[in-house]
Amino acid sequence: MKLIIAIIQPSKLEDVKAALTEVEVFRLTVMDCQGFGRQKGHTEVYRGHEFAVNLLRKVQLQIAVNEEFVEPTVNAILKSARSGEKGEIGDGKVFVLPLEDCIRIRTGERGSEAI
Amino acid sequence: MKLIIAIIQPSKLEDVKAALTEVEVFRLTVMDCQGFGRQKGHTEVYRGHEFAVNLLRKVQLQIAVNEEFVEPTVNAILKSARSGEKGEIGDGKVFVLPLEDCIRIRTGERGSEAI
Amino acid sequence: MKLIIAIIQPSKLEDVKAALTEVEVFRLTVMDCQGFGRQKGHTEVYRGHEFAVNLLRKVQLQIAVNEEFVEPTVNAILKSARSGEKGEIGDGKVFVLPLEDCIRIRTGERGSEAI
Amino acid sequence: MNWIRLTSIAMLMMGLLAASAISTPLAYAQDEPAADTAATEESAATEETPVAEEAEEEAVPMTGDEVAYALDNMILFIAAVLVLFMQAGFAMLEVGLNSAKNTVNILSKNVMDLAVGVLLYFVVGYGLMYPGDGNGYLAFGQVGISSDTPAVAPGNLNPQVDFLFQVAFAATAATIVSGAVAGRMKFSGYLFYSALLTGLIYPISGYWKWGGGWLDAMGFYDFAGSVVVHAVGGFAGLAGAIVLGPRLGRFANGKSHPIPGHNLAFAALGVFILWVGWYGFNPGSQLAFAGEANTNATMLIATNTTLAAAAGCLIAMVVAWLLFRKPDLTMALNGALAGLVGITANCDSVTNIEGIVIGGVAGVLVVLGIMLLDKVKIDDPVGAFPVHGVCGVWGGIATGIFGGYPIGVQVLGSIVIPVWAFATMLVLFLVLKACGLLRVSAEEEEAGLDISEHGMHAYPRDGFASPA
Amino acid sequence: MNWIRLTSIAMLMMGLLAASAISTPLAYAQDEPAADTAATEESAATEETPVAEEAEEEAVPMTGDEVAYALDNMILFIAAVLVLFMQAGFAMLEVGLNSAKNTVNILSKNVMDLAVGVLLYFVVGYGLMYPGDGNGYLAFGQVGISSDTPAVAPGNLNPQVDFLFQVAFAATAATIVSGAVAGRMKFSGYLFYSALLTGLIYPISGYWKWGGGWLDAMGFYDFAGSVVVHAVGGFAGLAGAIVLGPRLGRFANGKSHPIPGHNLAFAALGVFILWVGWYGFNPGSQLAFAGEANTNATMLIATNTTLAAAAGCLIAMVVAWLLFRKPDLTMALNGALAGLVGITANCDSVTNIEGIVIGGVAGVLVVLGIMLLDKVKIDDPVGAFPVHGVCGVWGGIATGIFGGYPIGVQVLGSIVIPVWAFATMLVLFLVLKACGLLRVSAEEEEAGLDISEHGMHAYPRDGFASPA
Amino acid sequence: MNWIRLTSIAMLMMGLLAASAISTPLAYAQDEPAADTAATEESAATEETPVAEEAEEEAVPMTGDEVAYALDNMILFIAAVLVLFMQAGFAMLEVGLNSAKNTVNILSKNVMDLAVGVLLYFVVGYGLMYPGDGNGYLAFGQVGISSDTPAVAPGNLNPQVDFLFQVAFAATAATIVSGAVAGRMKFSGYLFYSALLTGLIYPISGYWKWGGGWLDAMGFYDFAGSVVVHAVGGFAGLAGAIVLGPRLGRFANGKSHPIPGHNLAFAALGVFILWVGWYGFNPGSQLAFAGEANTNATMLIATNTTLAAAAGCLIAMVVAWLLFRKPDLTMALNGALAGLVGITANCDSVTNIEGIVIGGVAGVLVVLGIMLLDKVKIDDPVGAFPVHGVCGVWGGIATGIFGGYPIGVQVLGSIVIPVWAFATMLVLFLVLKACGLLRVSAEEEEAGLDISEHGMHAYPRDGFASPA
Ligand SMILES: Nc1ncnc2c1ncn2[C@@H]1O[C@H](COP(=O)(O)OP(=O)(O)O)[C@@H](O)[C@H]1O
Ligand SMILES: Nc1ncnc2c1ncn2[C@@H]1O[C@H](COP(=O)(O)OP(=O)(O)O)[C@@H](O)[C@H]1O
Ligand SMILES: Nc1ncnc2c1ncn2[C@@H]1O[C@H](COP(=O)(O)OP(=O)(O)O)[C@@H](O)[C@H]1O
Repeated sequence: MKLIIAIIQPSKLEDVKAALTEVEVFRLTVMDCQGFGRQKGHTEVYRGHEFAVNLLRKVQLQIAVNEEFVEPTVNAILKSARSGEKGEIGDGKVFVLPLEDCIRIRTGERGSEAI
Repeated sequence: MKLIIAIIQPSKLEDVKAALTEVEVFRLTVMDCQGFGRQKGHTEVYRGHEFAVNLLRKVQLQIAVNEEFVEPTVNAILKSARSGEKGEIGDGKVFVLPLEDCIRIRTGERGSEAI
Repeated sequence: MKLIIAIIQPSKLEDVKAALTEVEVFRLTVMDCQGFGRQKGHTEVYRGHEFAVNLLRKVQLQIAVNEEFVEPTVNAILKSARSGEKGEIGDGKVFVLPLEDCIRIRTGERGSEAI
Repeated sequence: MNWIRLTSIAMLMMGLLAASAISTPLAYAQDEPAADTAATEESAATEETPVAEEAEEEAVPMTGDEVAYALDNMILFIAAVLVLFMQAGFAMLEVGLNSAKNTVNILSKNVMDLAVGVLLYFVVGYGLMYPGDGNGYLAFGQVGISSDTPAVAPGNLNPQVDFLFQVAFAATAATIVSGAVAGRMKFSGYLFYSALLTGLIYPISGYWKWGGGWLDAMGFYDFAGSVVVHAVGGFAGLAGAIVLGPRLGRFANGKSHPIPGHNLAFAALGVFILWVGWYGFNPGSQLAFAGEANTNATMLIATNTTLAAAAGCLIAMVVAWLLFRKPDLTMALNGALAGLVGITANCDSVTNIEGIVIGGVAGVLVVLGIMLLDKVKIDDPVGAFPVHGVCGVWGGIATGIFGGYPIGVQVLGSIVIPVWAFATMLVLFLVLKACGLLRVSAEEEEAGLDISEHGMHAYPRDGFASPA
Repeated sequence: MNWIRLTSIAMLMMGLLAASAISTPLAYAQDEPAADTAATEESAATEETPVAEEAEEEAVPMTGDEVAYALDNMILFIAAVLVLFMQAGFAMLEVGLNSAKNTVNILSKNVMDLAVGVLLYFVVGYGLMYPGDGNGYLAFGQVGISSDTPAVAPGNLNPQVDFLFQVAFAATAATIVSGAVAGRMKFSGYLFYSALLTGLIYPISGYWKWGGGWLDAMGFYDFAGSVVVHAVGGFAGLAGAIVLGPRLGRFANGKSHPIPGHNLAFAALGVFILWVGWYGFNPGSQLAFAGEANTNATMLIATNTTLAAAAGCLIAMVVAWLLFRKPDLTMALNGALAGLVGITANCDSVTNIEGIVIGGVAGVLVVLGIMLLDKVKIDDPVGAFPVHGVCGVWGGIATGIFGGYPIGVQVLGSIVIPVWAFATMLVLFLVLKACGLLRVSAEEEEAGLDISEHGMHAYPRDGFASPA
Repeated sequence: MNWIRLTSIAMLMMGLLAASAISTPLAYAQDEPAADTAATEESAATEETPVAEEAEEEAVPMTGDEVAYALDNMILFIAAVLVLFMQAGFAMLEVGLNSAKNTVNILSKNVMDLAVGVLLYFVVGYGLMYPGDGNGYLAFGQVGISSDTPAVAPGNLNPQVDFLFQVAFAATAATIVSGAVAGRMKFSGYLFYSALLTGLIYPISGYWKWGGGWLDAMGFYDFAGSVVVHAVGGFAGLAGAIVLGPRLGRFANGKSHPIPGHNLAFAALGVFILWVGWYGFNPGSQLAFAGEANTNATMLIATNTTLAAAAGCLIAMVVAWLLFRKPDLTMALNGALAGLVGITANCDSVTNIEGIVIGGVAGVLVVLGIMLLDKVKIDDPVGAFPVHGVCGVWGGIATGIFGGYPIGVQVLGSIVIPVWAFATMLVLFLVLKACGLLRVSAEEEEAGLDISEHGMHAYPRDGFASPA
C-alpha cells in the first residue's frame, strides 16, 4: 500500500477528481496548503507598498491506494493537473510514500481491503 | 517509530483526544481537511440551485508514536471515533506510516525519546 | 529521498524559510495546523467563563529532499525554529519519513531529479 | 427541475394575478383624477396622492398646527427608521456570538422576524395593541391601519407612521428571542413562535400599558419599553432556552463549557448599530417634538440614553475584569446593551446622574445574570435574558426608584408583563416540543443548522464547492 | 520607488497647487468681509457663509415660508444621507454573494461608483437630467449646480441638497450593474462603464421623466424610480452579463453550477442596510414634507415601502421553499429587495393592501427571474437583473394596475427606458470588448480579480504574508 | 469562581444600591406630581418630564421661536446620532486594516473610547471646553451639563443635545489614535490615554477655538474641526506611534514590510459608514437650521462634503495607480477620508469647485503622507496621521486659501493646536513607557493582543475550541 500525496493548483481540483474517478479511485482527502517552489510569487501592493508574496495557494490531495493502483493514480494526476499541453511552473508534485497499514474506523477492517 | 494519520469526523475530536489521553498518548497535531469517500455528499441549495457537495469536512490527526504504542493508539482511535455502536459511513480511516526519525526542535533529541 | 515534516511556531516561519534557503532548500509546502503537546494551552475567557484551550496554532512544513540534504535541512530547521538560546516547550518537532517516489507534474520527471 | 415544480410556479403566478385583478377595479377608478376618491374604506392611503402633488406646486401657507404636525411626524419617521435599523444590529450581534455553522439560520430568523412581523402586526397585532378602547385586558380595533386621518394638531400622529414605529418595536421584541434559542431550534418552529409573539403575545401585553389597558389605568409607567418590549423578549427567550435545553456539549459532565462566538467583529458592529438605533427607540417614544417641552424632553432622553449605555458598558467591563482578570469584550458589549435596556423605561424621568446610576447598575446585573444562568445550566447563547429580561425588569423598577413613579405599581407591572410573556411562551414552546417542531436532532445540530435546515453554508470555501 | 515616480509625485503636487492658485484670487476677495460677494457666477455657495453666521447670532423671526422651506429641505437632506448609505448596502450584498477572491475588486468598484459618479454627475449628469427645459429628448442646463437660490417657499428645494439627493440616485443606478458583471470584468473597463452611465445614459433617460421630458409630458408616472433608476441599472447589468458571458465553470457541460457567495452574513447585512436606505429613496422622493398633504403622503410612502419589502421577502422565501424544499436565505434577501424595487414607482399611489400585493408579486417574479436567467445561461452573480430589472418593470406596470395611472403609458415607459439602457449599454460593452477592455483572461479570473487586477487580497492570512 | 470573587460581586452590588439610595430621596420627591420640582441643582432634567407629558395632551399653539428652536435642535440631534455612528465606522476600518489577531483589542478600544469618553467628557471635558467665559487659555464651567434652559429662540440649543453632539466629537478625536497605536499597545495604557484625551487635552484646545478662547479671539476659523478634532487625533496618534515604535517585523533589516489588514470588506464598510457619519459632523456643525441662511448653509456644507470626499477618493486612487501600477483599494479608502477631513474646516466657506480642489489635494497629500511615514520608519497601521493629521492641517490652511479667512491666523491655529496635542501626548506616552504601561512584550505581540491582553480570539474556530 502507498500513500500518494499530490500538490496541485487549486483550480485543477475538479479535473483531478474527475480523472481519478475514471481510474476508479473514489476516496481521497483534500487539504489547503501554500507552496513555495520554483514558481515565482507575485507582487502585491498594500497602501503604497509593493511586496513579493512567495507562498502560493495550492491544494494537497492524500490518496491511500493498493500497489496496483499506484501507477494509474499517478498518471491520472499527471494528466489532469497539468496546465495546458506542456505544463507550467507551479503545477506541483506527486509524492509516493510507503504505507504500512490502513484501518477503516467504521468496521475495523485492516490492510488492503480497508483502502 | 510510526506516524499514525487518522481522518475522523470533526465532532469526534474531543472524544478521540480523551481516548488517546487514556492510553497515554499526549502529543498530536490536528489539521482541517475535506474528505471524499464512500459517504455520499449532501445536497446544498443556493439561489434556487441544488447542487451536490461531495467534499465533506473532516479532521486529520497526525500522531508520531513508538512501536509499542501503535496498537493502543489505533485501538483508542477506533473505539472513540466510531459513530454509535456499528459505525457509520464517513467515520474515516487510520493510516500507519513508517517513521525514520523524529527530532525535538527545542532540545535536538532524536529518535524514540523525542516522540 | 525523504519527506521531512516539521511542526513549528507560526512566528518562526520566516526565519525557517530563510535558513532553508541558505542550505539551498528552495521548495516546500506549508500548512496550518494545531498542536497538542507538552506545551500547556492558555486560558481564554468568554462571557465570564474561563476555559483552557490546549490546541495551539502551529505551522507544518513538508519538504521532500534527497538523502544528502536531510541533515542540512534538519539542522537548518533546528537552528532557526528554536525560541531563544535554549528553546521553549512548544517549539515543535521534525519527522523524517521515507519517500519512495517523487514526480514533477509539469514534466513528468521522476525520482531525485524531480525533488 | 421537474414537472411538478413548473406547474406550481405557474399556479402561483395565476393566484397572484387573480389577487391583483380583485383590487384592480378599485384602482382604476383613480384614472378620473381625484374626483371620487373621498370615501372608500381603505382609501386613506390613495387619496393623499393627488393632494400631495398639488401641494408641491401650489404652496399654501402652513398653519401653526401644520408645522407642529410636520415636526412631530418627522421625528417619529426618523425614529422608526432608526429602530428598524436595529434589526441589522441584532442580526450582526447574534451571528457574531454564535458558531459559524448556524449563521444562515440566524440571519434567516432575523430577516423573517421582520418580514413576518410586519405583515402579522399589520393584520392582527396593531389592532390588538391599539384597539382604541376596550375592556382593558383584550380588545381588537381593526385589521390594518385605521383610515381616520388625525386632526392636524401638535401631538397628533399620522396613523401610517405610528404603525411603522410600533411595528419596529414589535419586530424588536420578537428578534430578541432569536439569540436565546440559537443553534438548536427548528426553523419552522421558530416561525410559529415569531408569528405568535408579534401577532398576539406582545400586542396584548402592549395594550395593557401603551394601548391604555389596565396597567396604564393603574399608573404603571414604562416610557419606551424596558418592560413592554425588552422584558417581554427576554422572558420569552428564557422560556425558549429552558424548554429547548442547552446546546450539545454546553454543560457536559456537570461543567459549563463555553461555545465562543465565531466573529466578534460582527458582534461589536451589531452593538454599535443597536446603540445608534436606540436613538430612535427612546427619543422617538416621546412621540412629539413640537413645543419647547417636547423638544427639551427629547434631548434629555437622548443624552440619558447615551450616559446609561456608557455606564453599563464601562461597569460591565470593570466587573468582568475584576472577576475574571481579563477585560472581556463580550461583557462590555452586553453591558452597553444592558444600560440601554435599563434606561428605556425612564429616560425621560431621571437626571443625567441618575441615568448613569441606572446604566451602571444594569452593567452589574447583566454580568451577574450571565453567571447565574450558567450556574442553573440554562443556555442562552447571546445573553438575551440577562440583557433584555433582567435589565428590562430593572428598568421598570428603576422608574419607581428614580423616576418618581409609585414603586408599588412599577414592581407590579415589571412582574406581570414578564410573567405573561414567560407563561404563554412556555406553553407555546412545550406545544412545539410535543409536536416535534422544536428541536433539531443531535446530528443536525452537530452539522450546524445552516446545512441541516437551510442546505447552505454561510461561508463556503472558494474553489472547494463542487458542482453536482 | 524610483526616480520617475518621485518626479511624478512632485509634478502632481505642482499641478494641484497651480489649480489652487487659480481659484485663490476669487477666494481672497472674501477677506473683505461679505462686501462684494453678491454676484460672481459660482458664489451662490460662498456667499451664504457670512449670512449664516449672522443668522446664528441675530435670530430674526422666521416667516411661515421659511419654516416650510426648512422642513422640506431637511427631510430631503436626511433622505439623501439614507440613500448614500445604500452604497454600503450594495457593497456588502455584492461582496457577500461573490467569491472571496473578488472582494477587493467589488469594493473598489463600489467605492469608485460613488467617487466617479459624484464628480461626473456634478460636471455633466445633473445638467443633462435637469436642464430646466429643452426639447424633451436631450438638453443640457449647466455644469455643476445652478446658483439660482430658490424663492423661500414650501416645496422649493435648495439646489445643493437637490443635487445631493439626485447624485445619490445616480450612484445607485450605476452600482447595481457592479453585481451583475462581478468576477470577470476588467477594472478599467468598469470605470468606463460607470462614468458613462452616471454621466450620460442615466441622466438622459432620467430627463425624459423626472427632468420634464417627453415621457413626463405623456403622463408616465414613476414616483421614486422603479423604472428610471432600478430598471436602468438592471437592464444595463443584463447587457453586461450577456456580453461578458458567464464566469468560468458556471455553465460547464451544459449544466448550471452555482458559485456560492462567500459570506452570507455580509449579504444579509447589505440587505438590511438597503432596506433602511430605502426610507430615504422613497419617502424622500415626495420632495416635500411641509403641509398636511405632504406629511401624510410621506408617511404612507414609508409604510407601503415596509409592507412591500416584507411581502416580497416572505413570498420569495415561501416560493423557494416550495420549489427547492429548503428555506433559501439568499432568495429571501433578494425577495425583500424585489418588493422594495416593485413599490418604488407607486408607493405614494396605492393602499397598504395593494402595497403588500405589489411586493408579493415582486417576490414571485424575482424567483422566476433567477430561474429564467439560469435556463438561458446568463450569469448574473447577485441577481441584479431579476431584482432591479424585472421588478423595476413590474413596479412601472403596477403603477398602472394599482396606482391609477393610465396603463398604456405606464407600459410604454416601462419598456422604453429599459430598452434605452439595455441598447446603449450593449453597444458600450461590445465596444469595450472590441478594445480588449472588457474581460480578464481565464488565468486572471481563476486567480481572482483581487490579485490579478488589484494585487491585493481582501483576507490575507496572518503570519503568512512574506516580506519581499 | 472562588470565594473572593463572590464577595467582590456582593460588595459591588452593595455599593451600587447605596449609590442609588443617595439619589432616591430626591427622586421620591417627584411622587407628589410636579409640585416642588422647580429648583434643585440638577433637576433641569427631571423637571421636563411632567411638562412634556402635558404638552402631549394639551397642544398649546407653537410660537415662531418654538418652531425655530425645534428645527435647530432636531437637526443637531440627528447630526449627533450620525456622528455617534462614526464610532462603528472607525471600529470596522481599524479592524479591517489590522491583523486578525488584534481584532478584539481594537474593538475593545473603540467601545471603551465611547464609554469612557462619554463619562469623562460629562464629568470634566464639557465644562473645560465650554466654560462660558474664562481667561481664554484654561477655564472650567461645571461638572455635567449646565441646567440653564436656553431661551426658546432660533439658534439656541438645548444643553443636553449640545452635549451629545460635542461628546460625539470628543469620542471621534480619541478613537482616531486607536488605529495609529494598534497591534502593540497595552490595553490598560490605552485606557489612560483615552481618558486623558477626552477629559483634558481635547477639551482644552477645543476651548481655545470653539469655547471662545484665545484662538477664536484672534479670528482663527475651523468650521467643523479639521484642526480642532482631526489634527488633534492625528498628531496624538503620531506621538503614540513614535514612542511605541513600529510593530515587530514592520521595518526589519532596514526595509519596510507591510503587514496587510486582514479584512478589507470590513475596512470598506467602515469608510462607507464614516462617509455617512460625516453628514452629521459637518452639516450639524452649522448648529442651526431655521432661517433661510442656515438652511442654505447646511445644504452647501453637505454637498461640499460629498464632493471633497469623492475627489479625495478618486485622486488618491489615481495617484496610487500611477505610482504603484495597481489601483489600490486601501489608498482609495484613505483618500475618501482625507477629502472629508480636508473639507471639514471650510465646508461652509467655499464653492463646490473649491471643495473638489480641497478634497483632491487631500487625496494627494494622504498618499504622500503614507509614503513619508514609511521613509522615516514610523508605523501607523491605518494611516491615522496622514489622514487626520496631515489633511487636518491642510483643512485649516485651505480655509485661509479658499475660505476667505486670514491666512496667517489659519496657519498659526493649524500649527498651535497640533503641536499642543503632539507635545502633551508625547509626554503622556513617555510617562506610560517609563511606568511600563505602554507596550506589550514581544511574545504577547506575536501571539496577538487578543489572546494576550483579552484572553479571547475574535474568530475562534468551530469545533476546535476545547472545553477545560
Ligand atoms: N521538494 C518539495 N517539497 C515539498 N513541496 C514541494 C517540493 N517541490 C515542489 N513542492 C510543491 O509543489 C509546488 C509546485 O512546485 P514548483 O517548483 O513551483 O513547480 P515545478 O514543480 O513545476 O517546478 C510548490 O509550490 C510546492 O508546494
Ligand atoms: N483511500 C483513501 N485515501 C485517502 N483518504 C481516504 C481514503 N479512504 C477514506 N478516506 C478518508 O476517510 C473519509 C471517510 O471515508 P468513507 O469512505 O466516507 O467512509 P468509510 O471509510 O466508513 O467507508 C473520507 O472522507 C476520506 O477523507
Ligand atoms: N508525537 C507527536 N506526534 C505529532 N505531533 C507532535 C508530537 N509531538 C509533538 N508534536 C507537535 O509538536 C508541537 C510541539 O510539541 P510540545 O510537546 O509542545 O513541545 P516540545 O516538543 O518542545 O516538548 C505540538 O504542539 C504538536 O503539534
